Amino acid sequence: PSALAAYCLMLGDDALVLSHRLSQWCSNAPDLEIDIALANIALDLLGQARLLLARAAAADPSVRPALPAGSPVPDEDALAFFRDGHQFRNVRLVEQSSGDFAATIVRLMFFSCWRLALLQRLVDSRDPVLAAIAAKGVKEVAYHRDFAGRWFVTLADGTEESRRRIVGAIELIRPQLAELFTDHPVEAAAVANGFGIAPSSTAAEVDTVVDQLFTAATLQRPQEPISTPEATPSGRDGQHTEALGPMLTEMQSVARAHPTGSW
Amino acid sequence: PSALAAYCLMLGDDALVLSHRLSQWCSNAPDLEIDIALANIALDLLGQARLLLARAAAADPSVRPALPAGSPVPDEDALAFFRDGHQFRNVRLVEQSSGDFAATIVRLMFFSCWRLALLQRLVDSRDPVLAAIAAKGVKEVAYHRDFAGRWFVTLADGTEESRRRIVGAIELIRPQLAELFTDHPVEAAAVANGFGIAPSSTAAEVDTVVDQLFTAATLQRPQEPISTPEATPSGRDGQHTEALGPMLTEMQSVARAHPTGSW
Amino acid sequence: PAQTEEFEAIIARNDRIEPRDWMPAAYRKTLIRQIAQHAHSEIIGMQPEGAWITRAPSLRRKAILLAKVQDEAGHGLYLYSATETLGTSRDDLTRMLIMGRQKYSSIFNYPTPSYADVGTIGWLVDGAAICNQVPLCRTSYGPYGRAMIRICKEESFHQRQGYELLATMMRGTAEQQAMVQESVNRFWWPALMMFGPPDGDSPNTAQSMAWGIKRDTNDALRQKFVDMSVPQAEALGVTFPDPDLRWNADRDHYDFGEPDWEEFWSVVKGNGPCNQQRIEHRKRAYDDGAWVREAATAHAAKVRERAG
Amino acid sequence: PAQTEEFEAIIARNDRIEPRDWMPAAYRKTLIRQIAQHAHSEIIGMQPEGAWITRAPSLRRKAILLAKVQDEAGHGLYLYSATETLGTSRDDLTRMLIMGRQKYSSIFNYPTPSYADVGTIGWLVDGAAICNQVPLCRTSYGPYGRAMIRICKEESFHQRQGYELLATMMRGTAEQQAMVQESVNRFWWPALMMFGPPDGDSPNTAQSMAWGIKRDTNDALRQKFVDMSVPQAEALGVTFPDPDLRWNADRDHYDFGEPDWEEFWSVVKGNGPCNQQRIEHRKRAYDDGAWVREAATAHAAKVRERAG
Repeated sequence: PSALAAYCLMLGDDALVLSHRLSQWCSNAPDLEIDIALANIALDLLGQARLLLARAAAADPSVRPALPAGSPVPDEDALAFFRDGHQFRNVRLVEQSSGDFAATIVRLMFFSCWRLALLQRLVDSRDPVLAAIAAKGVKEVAYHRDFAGRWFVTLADGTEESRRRIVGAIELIRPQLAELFTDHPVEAAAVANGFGIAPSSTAAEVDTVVDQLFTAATLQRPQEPISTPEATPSGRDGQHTEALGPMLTEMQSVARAHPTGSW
Repeated sequence: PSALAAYCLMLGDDALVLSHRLSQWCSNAPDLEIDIALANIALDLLGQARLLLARAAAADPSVRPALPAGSPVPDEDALAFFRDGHQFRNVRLVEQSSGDFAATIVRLMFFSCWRLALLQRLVDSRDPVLAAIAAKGVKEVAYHRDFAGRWFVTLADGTEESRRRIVGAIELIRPQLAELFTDHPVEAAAVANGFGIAPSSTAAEVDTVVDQLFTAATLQRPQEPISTPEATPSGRDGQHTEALGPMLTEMQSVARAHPTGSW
Repeated sequence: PAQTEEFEAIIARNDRIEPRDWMPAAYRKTLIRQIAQHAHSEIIGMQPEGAWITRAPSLRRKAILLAKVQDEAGHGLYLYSATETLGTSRDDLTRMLIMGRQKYSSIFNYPTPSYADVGTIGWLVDGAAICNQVPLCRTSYGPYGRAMIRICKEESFHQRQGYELLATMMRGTAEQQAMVQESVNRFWWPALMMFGPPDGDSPNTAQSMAWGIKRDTNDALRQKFVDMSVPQAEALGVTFPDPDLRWNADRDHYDFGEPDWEEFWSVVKGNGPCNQQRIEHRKRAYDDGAWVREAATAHAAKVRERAG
Repeated sequence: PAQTEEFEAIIARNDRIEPRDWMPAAYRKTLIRQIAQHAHSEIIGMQPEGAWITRAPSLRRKAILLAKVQDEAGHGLYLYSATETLGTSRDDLTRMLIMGRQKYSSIFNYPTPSYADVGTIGWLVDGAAICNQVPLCRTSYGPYGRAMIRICKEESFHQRQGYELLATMMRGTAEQQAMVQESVNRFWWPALMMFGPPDGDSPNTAQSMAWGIKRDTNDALRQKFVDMSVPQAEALGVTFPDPDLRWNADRDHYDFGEPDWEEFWSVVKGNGPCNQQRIEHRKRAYDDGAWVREAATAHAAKVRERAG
């Protein structure tokens, strides 16, 4: 596929998969306000995913999976519901089950700090569609980061149990962070062509923001893996953890049972 | 379908679905001995399901779902993996998520008491295949009942928490029991033709056995729903709870992704 | 006394009772029961549709569904707030719900085994709810009436979205059309039961109407719903599973069969297909979230303390 | 002293040390570490394959897989029993595992994203395990050696089943064939790493061999595994992702490339793709089951008490 399409799939899949994980909180959150907030964030990310997947298909129609003749399935749905796991390009961080609320917050905090830094740079993309998607996304993700940051501090400061859970969640997520800041050849091509961002270029800024949040939470930041290079192939290459397959099976089940259906 | 095929699907689906639920304990049980025992029970029920589904397809090939030409899928797998939820004929009791170990034990206890009573009568079926399947199953299910009964008493007697959980599990399962003892037209036809059993005819015996177990566990038996008639259509009619769909989506995902695959 | 006269005067001139006004204890109790039941219904009602969020067959439908279920959480929030003006707390009411001591609409004890159910719930269940709720916008208790105005607006949006999903599916494959009909078959009678038992078996109606808490009888609302729904079904191309359903030119209304009231009472008493499951789900979410709520409370206290 | 001489004499004549025999503290400690690590590997090893039980694509494969994972639980059980003869308890060792203070085979930190992985684990991972374990049937500690005899018998059964699954898939659709090759590509190098670091980087080997706990060096076993696997791959119709793999007639062995030892140490240190997930899973099962184990203990105590 073209570098632009491949790059849009990466950013789109990140949003789609995390949106799915967050949407699983719906009717399960600790209180109604959190339930509503997490649904909001899931909706924002879903909106970003839809725009990015549509942009990918427009940039290179060959990324659209084959469907039966006469299928009315739009591009965004063909990409979301008819690709297999190894065709997804999201970072592995987003595909894990949400875990408890502490794990959800810690992941959302790291993800939002990182994505905000990316989108802030992406508003200057040479691709006007990407630039517009980024401009819209910046406002949304800034809210996500604030929400996650506020709860990060609240849980770290709250009770012994909530602090223990936050510390455990940080420990669990640690090895999944390096991937966020490792430049993939597609991202390198996107930089070369002026429409994309090297994630490594956001590392210093993200580091600073995360440091501030850890300080506000009076938490010791664990030995930093953000700059550690990834040895093995990553989610960007279609290599995923065991969590993605079952998630996609569920997500795609109705769409795949009716490949010529209208919804 | 013929009454014999329909009847075999009922008994086969009960075993298949409960086997699936029990198999989800694998690597998750409270200790290794329980892990091994639950896998054993799941394997026994899976074996019963395979024989019963094969018998259904042999009795009436029209129950076999259509598959692409040249598909090497055997009858038992066509029935297990290529029927939709509304074509499954299991009682709704077996399709719920297992819940905690107490809920698993309480369900297995009721199910085994009931199925043992059915199979003991079914050894005299006019259908020699059903009679043979029943004869093999009686020994297996007698062990399942003993296992469940032993843990039922252990948990009721153990700690305050285990007793509380057992009581909660009994309360949760109560409304799902009536279906077990309600005769379905297919079962009535099976009785009329001499190859099947009316589940209502097992109620008294099951009642007695369950009473003994409650006495051994020094538990008050809740007001008995066993004889309550079911008003609404049942799992035997293909009307299922929300639990079956996601379970089948998962179970059937690989088989359906490769309808002409060989395994 | 003067208070009672004042109260009855407000009711008589169809004006609103406000939280600071005096009100009879029975009025307050009835209101709390009714609003709490309504709030619980919104919250429990998130489950049957919410189960499909992760399986919605298009991204557009996923967004619509997620936003809708989120709206239900919002409705629950307004309504719990309305009960708080009557001197209760959300936490107390939630505990009453999960201990089975307060009810919610029985419709949510029916399962949603197919995606068409998302549409049917929007069309018929939200439709029936709107018939029940529009009159409540004029209810005598101010905070309740105002919450209902906002809720009804969103509900009719949901109803149109549900109808539109079904209409789209009816233009789709034969399988999709069959899914819609099957779903409508399952939900039609339970939807009719949403208006409550026949007027003769509804002892509280008279008092509630006198207090302006309720504005129409169960049977009148049920008739209105049937009259509204039949032409919509014809436009969709689906039928209702009622052989007695036909136009009666003399009455200028549709005649229709009697719902199975035995089933109704059985579901109300807790023996519906999903009663246990719904309460368990809520209880689990409440219990699992306890540590978060405690942490938030502890953090707020520490912040206040540090602020001196 | 006499004890040491006696011990060394038993070792020298390749006889078994039994639980009642005197043994050096370091021998005991090394054995506990090695057997516990092996037991943990069996238990953790239930996860990557166990995840596919609910998705096995045929009922026959479901039965085979469930029975296999159950066997792994059984192996864990024998091995924990063997460590108990050395004065430990299963519960202590499990706690060491979930606190990350004892290791298990790194191979189980790789994910199993496709059903072909079930076959590949049987063929290559169980195959490598057998190469490692067959010599252990002659290990100097009796209970360990006897457990290994039983385990090796079952493992070779599993290996044949895994190979047979892959062979069946290779006779299937083009998609299935691609799944097999993709899976083999992912598992080949990690399987080679199962024999441990090169002999030069394996400081404990010499002492373990002297004590008869270990019988062959890492590199010797690795060579044996490669020599065994290449013809099997040819028969299957798959290739291994190693450009340096070729027959060397002079050595009468296959030459092969160097595994990525940096990745090996990184995974050992906890940074593999699934380390956290595997330990979390085990910890959750252990924690969630605590009330059951407590109930069983309490019940047994009450029974004893009632018996007087």
